[in-house]
Amino acid sequence: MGYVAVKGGTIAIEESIKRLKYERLKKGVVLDIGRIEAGLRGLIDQVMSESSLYDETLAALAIKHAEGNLEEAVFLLRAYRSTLPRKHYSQIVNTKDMSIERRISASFKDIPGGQILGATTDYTHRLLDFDLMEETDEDAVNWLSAYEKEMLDEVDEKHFGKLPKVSDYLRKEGLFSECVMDNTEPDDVTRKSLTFPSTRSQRLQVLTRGQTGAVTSLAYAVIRGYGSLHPTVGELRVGYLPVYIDSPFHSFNREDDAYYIGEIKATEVEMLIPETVEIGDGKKEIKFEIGYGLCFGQNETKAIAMGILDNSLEKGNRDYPTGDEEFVLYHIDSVESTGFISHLKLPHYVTFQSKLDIVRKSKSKQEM
Amino acid sequence: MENILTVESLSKTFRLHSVNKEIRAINKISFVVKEGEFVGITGKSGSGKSTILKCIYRTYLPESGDIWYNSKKFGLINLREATEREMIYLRKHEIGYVSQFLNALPRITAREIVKQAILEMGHNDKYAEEETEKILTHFELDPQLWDSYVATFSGGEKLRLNIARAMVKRPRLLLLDEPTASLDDESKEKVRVLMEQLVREGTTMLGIFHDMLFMQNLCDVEYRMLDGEIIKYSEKNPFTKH
Amino acid sequence: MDDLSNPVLSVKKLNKQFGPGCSQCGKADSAVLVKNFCPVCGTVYACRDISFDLYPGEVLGIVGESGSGKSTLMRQLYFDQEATSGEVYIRFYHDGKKNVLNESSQQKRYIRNHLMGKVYQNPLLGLRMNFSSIGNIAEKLIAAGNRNVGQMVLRGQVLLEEVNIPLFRMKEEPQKFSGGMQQRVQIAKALSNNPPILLLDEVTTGLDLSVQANVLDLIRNLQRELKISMIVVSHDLGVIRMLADRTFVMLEGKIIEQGLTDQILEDPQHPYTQQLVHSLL
Amino acid sequence: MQIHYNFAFFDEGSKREIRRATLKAIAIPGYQVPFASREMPIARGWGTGGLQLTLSLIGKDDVLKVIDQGSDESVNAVNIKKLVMKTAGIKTTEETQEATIIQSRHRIPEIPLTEGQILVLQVPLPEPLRDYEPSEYNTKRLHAEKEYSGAWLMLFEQIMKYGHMASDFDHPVMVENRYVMAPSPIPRFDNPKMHYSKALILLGAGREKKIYAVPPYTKVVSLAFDDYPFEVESFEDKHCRLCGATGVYLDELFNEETGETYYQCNDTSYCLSRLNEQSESRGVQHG
Amino acid sequence: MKLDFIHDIQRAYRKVVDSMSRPGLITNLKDEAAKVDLEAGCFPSTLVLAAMLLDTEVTFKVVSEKEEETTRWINQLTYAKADAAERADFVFVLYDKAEDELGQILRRVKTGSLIDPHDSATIIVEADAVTDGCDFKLTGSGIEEANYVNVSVNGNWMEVRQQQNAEFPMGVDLIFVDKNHHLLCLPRTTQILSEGRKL
Amino acid sequence: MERRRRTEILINGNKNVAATLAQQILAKYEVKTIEKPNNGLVMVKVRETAKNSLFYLGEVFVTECKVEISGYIGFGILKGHEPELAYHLAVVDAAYNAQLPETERWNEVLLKEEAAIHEQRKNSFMKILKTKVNFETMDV
Repeated sequence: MGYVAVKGGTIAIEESIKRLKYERLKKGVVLDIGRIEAGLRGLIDQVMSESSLYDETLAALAIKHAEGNLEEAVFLLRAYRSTLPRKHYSQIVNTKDMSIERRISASFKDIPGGQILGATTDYTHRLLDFDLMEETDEDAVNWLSAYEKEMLDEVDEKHFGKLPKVSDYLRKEGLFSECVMDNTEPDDVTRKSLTFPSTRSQRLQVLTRGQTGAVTSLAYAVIRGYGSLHPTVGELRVGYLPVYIDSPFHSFNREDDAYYIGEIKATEVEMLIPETVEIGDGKKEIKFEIGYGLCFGQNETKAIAMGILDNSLEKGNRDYPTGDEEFVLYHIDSVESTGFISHLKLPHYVTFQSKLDIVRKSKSKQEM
Repeated sequence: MENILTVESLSKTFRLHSVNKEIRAINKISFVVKEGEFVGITGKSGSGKSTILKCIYRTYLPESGDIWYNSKKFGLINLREATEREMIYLRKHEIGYVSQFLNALPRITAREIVKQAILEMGHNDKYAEEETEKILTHFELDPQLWDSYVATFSGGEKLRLNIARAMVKRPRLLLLDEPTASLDDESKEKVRVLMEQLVREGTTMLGIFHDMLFMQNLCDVEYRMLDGEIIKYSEKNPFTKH
Repeated sequence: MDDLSNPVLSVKKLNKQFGPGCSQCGKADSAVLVKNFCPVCGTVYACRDISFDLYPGEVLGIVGESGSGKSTLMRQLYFDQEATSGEVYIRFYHDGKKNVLNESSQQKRYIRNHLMGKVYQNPLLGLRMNFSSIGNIAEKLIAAGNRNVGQMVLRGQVLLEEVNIPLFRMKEEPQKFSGGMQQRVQIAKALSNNPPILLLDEVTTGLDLSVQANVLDLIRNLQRELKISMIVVSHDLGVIRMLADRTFVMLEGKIIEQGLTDQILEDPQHPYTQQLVHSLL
Repeated sequence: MQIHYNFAFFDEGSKREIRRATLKAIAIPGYQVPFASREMPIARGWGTGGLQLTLSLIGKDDVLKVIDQGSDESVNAVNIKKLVMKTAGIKTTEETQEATIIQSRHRIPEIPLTEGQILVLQVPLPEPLRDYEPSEYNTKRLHAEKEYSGAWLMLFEQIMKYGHMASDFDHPVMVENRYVMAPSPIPRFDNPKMHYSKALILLGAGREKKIYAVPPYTKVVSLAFDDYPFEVESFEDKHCRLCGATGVYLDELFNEETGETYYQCNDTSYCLSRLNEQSESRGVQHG
Repeated sequence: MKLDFIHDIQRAYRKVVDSMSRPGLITNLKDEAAKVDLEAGCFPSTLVLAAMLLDTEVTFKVVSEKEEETTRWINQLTYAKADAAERADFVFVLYDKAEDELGQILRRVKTGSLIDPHDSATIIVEADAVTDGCDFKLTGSGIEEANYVNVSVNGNWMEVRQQQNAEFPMGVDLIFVDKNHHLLCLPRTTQILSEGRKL
Repeated sequence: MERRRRTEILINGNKNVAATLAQQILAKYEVKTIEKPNNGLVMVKVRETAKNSLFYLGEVFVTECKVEISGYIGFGILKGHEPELAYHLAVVDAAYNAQLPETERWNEVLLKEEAAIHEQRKNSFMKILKTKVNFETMDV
């Protein structure tokens, strides 16, 4: 009888997975996907945005699977995404078509269409609401029906929530540099890896799928001192964007021939940043630039931060790490950063042995 | 004897753009220098003597006329039209220039100044070393000074070093631009002896001097200048020479 | 040895412009230009039709105010920047028969590593501040193909001695050194592979006077000993006087005057050069 | 919802992209070909590059061996093997000779590889010049211009500091006289195995999105100096406590009770097969 | 089509990997090509390669008298878009090519840059025959000492290939197939010695 | 009714509408399934408003389905995992593509549903407008 290979690793892994399941189930109660979808809107929006995959139910499943661990949930969805065929590209989505649920500007008080607070935590007192400990489904239903019955004022319904943009107003006044429509096909960093110098489409894509915390921290650095931007929120809007695809069977499509596939919730931010521009003859004037942020779900801080980083990278001032595109774009992806940090947990016996060899060698040389 | 230098109708005008002014320094100067001769130019200061030498040496850009120099390397060459490269070659190998100012870099020792000149000719380091010591001894420079910076030298010491540097190259033509201007009599005498020796050794010299006596003792030929033109030519009796 | 006919470096009609140019300015000598700037499209013509030869063992001075294009010219020659048009021939590269500006970046890197050295005004550009000084010298030697540590250390020591850096400091990083010392390390590095061509770009600018003198003496001595062909760029006529045999004066991207250095100093022709000389203290 | 995973996890489009990059990598030995790098069900930094290569290569007839730290039973190796088995249902082995594809982290097996095999190495940091130059834009240029003084300079500085080269693992190599390449964090001991290897070696960096290759019979030289030659880890006078092997990479272990240090083959499958051979021949002798 | 886009393509790909990493090693796509039931104006093994390597992310060019027809088929099969030879990622040079067409097309295709040498064309060439033989002596990466093959393709393509590959790592990679489904690769690293001339 | 408008109504409105219409077809015609409802992704291309350029925002999870009625293909696709609705959408699409007589009578149903959607959206928007901040101008 010969020697048999060890099976230590296999068994340990199986048992470890069991422990994981135990941790999830040990209180004898399981989470319902529907309840996650209903009550964890913030988490779902964040997961969809960072995983760059829009589906509330899948996000809820990932959250359950990951026991609410955000980075793990994003990871699950990103991996699932790799198995799905990309069947179509949407028609160009225009944020002017957004059905508004919330829309504010910090630059102008009285904007056409008005400041609409929508649902926001901004003006809540962060006092823990202990009533929520006792809240029942029945309470919810009762509250809803009461809310339904509230009186409504008749209002102008011409836009149906499709409000004009604050920036259009400034543009008319010539306070922005005019930009022609740029129909260059965007690059896709999930299909072709990021290259440097990066293109604008690469930057915006990396930012919009960036880890919320990372994007926020770096943008914070820009406005705190490691950058020289002094931005104002020109407009922040949250709402639904309709998505259409061209008919896959015709190469030339009439507009009315498109397929509608539904709406996606998104947050869009236009940051206004004053900038000196050359207008020829050595003359200069100050114009506004827009730092642009757009992401899946209601992720306002992230969208604002994206707007700040967009502008900071567009300027590309390498004096600050936040102006260095490699520094920013290489380090804000959730799956990449958490994966590489956590890989340090993997065994490194072989390389450590090699280190040991070299440490001993240098010691013996010095003793000589 | 062959003409080593033939200057024909040489003119030089300075255009000062900032004050929008033109100054004619010399006007249609012509003369010849024969090989082995000591030619002197005299005249009041401002008469253009120095301009002639500088045009020959190309420190000034000649305006018109020709400066025919009979070069060992290039044959007959017009120094007005020679390339800068050719001028640099001639300066290193054939034409020397000595003034009262020691045009040398600061922080360089006497020894280095002479040695560098020898090295420029393409000699090796050892030869240059030996030759330097010989020359410095010959020109009666105190060995204690050999390794000190020339900035600290007296006028006579500077001039002797200056001539030494020029002579070490055995130039075929030596241009002397008022070398003795600021010397005391004792120093002048030493220089005079040296120059006589150079002439004897066959060096052709073209010099300007404010000290008539000093010059007349040395010169074979004398040109006198006034307001940019040569007004007088005189030749020493060849038989009274030396 | 003097060689009157065969330059080590030959530059022909070198042009460098920043900006696209437009129908108005079109050519580098267009009348629309204000100095060397096109007010219509904002293009700057930094080098305009620069041509010259550099001969074996000679020191060529280039003088001009900042913005005259002299440093830009140096960057083109060392491939720090890509020239817009022109030709450059190097005697030691394909017998001077190939325009090196048209070579691939791989070949240009070879030329830089083997045939040239450059000393920058800012030692940050020429040195790796956090590597040892000896390592800095070795870097250039490695780039030129040396793979022998002992030899490189020896060569480095000779050079450091040559530039008066005490050998006990050779393992220190240049960031711990004074500006003058850094510059001397940079010179040692640039010389390490015995380049036939050395480019010096404002190497004494920004240094204290005594340190300047020190660095200039060093360059002068090295040139005497090693017979390297050098191009020395400076806005300081004093530096040029001390180092250069021939001098070019640059203004607005063009060479406006050239001559023997003493001739440029004593009998300048161009109004700008006269102004420059007269402002010399 | 889609609950059946594709054969070998990926959709065919993903495989195609990896395959295109792989062929270019083979055609330009040592050059890091950028690729999109799919997100995998194991973490970035845990072998996603190697895994993507394996999944793009593997077919029903393949026999796969996965090792990590020289061991088939290392937790990460087990994990990767499980995933490939789950999605491709192929055969796995622990015998180096039996495998057609060997995915490995940090080691090249002790048994010489053969022409029919492909070795896939997982790479965390594919850029050998990264310590010298943080910017990707710049390192790409250095590679383009074959400007590798930085790689040697790092070693030179080590010699200045320590009196010898102090690189431990991932000691850079020059491939086919053109590209300086990170061999992945294998110990120096394994570097020479790359030179003129009979098997094709593919290297994948998932997080850094690069694929590169050392084709068979290709010159791979560890960077060194004439007077400071490349040296592998020394296990002089040491042997494996179990199989007695010498001249192999050994793990250093520590006996808690006696306080003694002892050594064991790092390549567990190699050790095992030696042990089996020995027991067989003993059996023959005794029987 | 009977061709299994997962498993047949995988098997074919491994043969290409073998041939690419061991230049001179002739592999055979017979089994896979037999399952191609499409008359697209090219060899079935060419279509197998197209299905293996092409999709919407890359472009191609067909060099043939029947360029239009084959282009349409490849586009429908892979969704890859046709593009000019100067920009195409893959160039198919079909068996009905003119005498010197391979050489001419090699002059035009992209060879990558020093920074991105992988951004170069892969050329798939239909040869009359690709066999073991001794016309060409191959050396370079992937070859133990030397490999010997015969490739029957007319013209001066070898000289042009040599010029295009002059400054490694830039260059083009060639894949040859013949009507018997033999497959041979000549990546840019391979040196060809033909009748005593080094090419 | 054109496809753009009707797919908006069928997806935004009550799911039963698509089911009812599809049933009418399924009862009378042979409907061949070419591609069963399956999941995939649609990459969303957006125009940003700083430089008016395009970029990819991310992918939407979709269900899609293909059917055929007497040589006419119908295509159903929508956000989320909705195999049934995707199938119904495909059937309705095929019916329109094949210009089946039933489709002529569908306009009425669709318009009614459209009005309902409109009403509902208007209400919900008016609710949102209650959160509008009204800056009262001070009359002098």
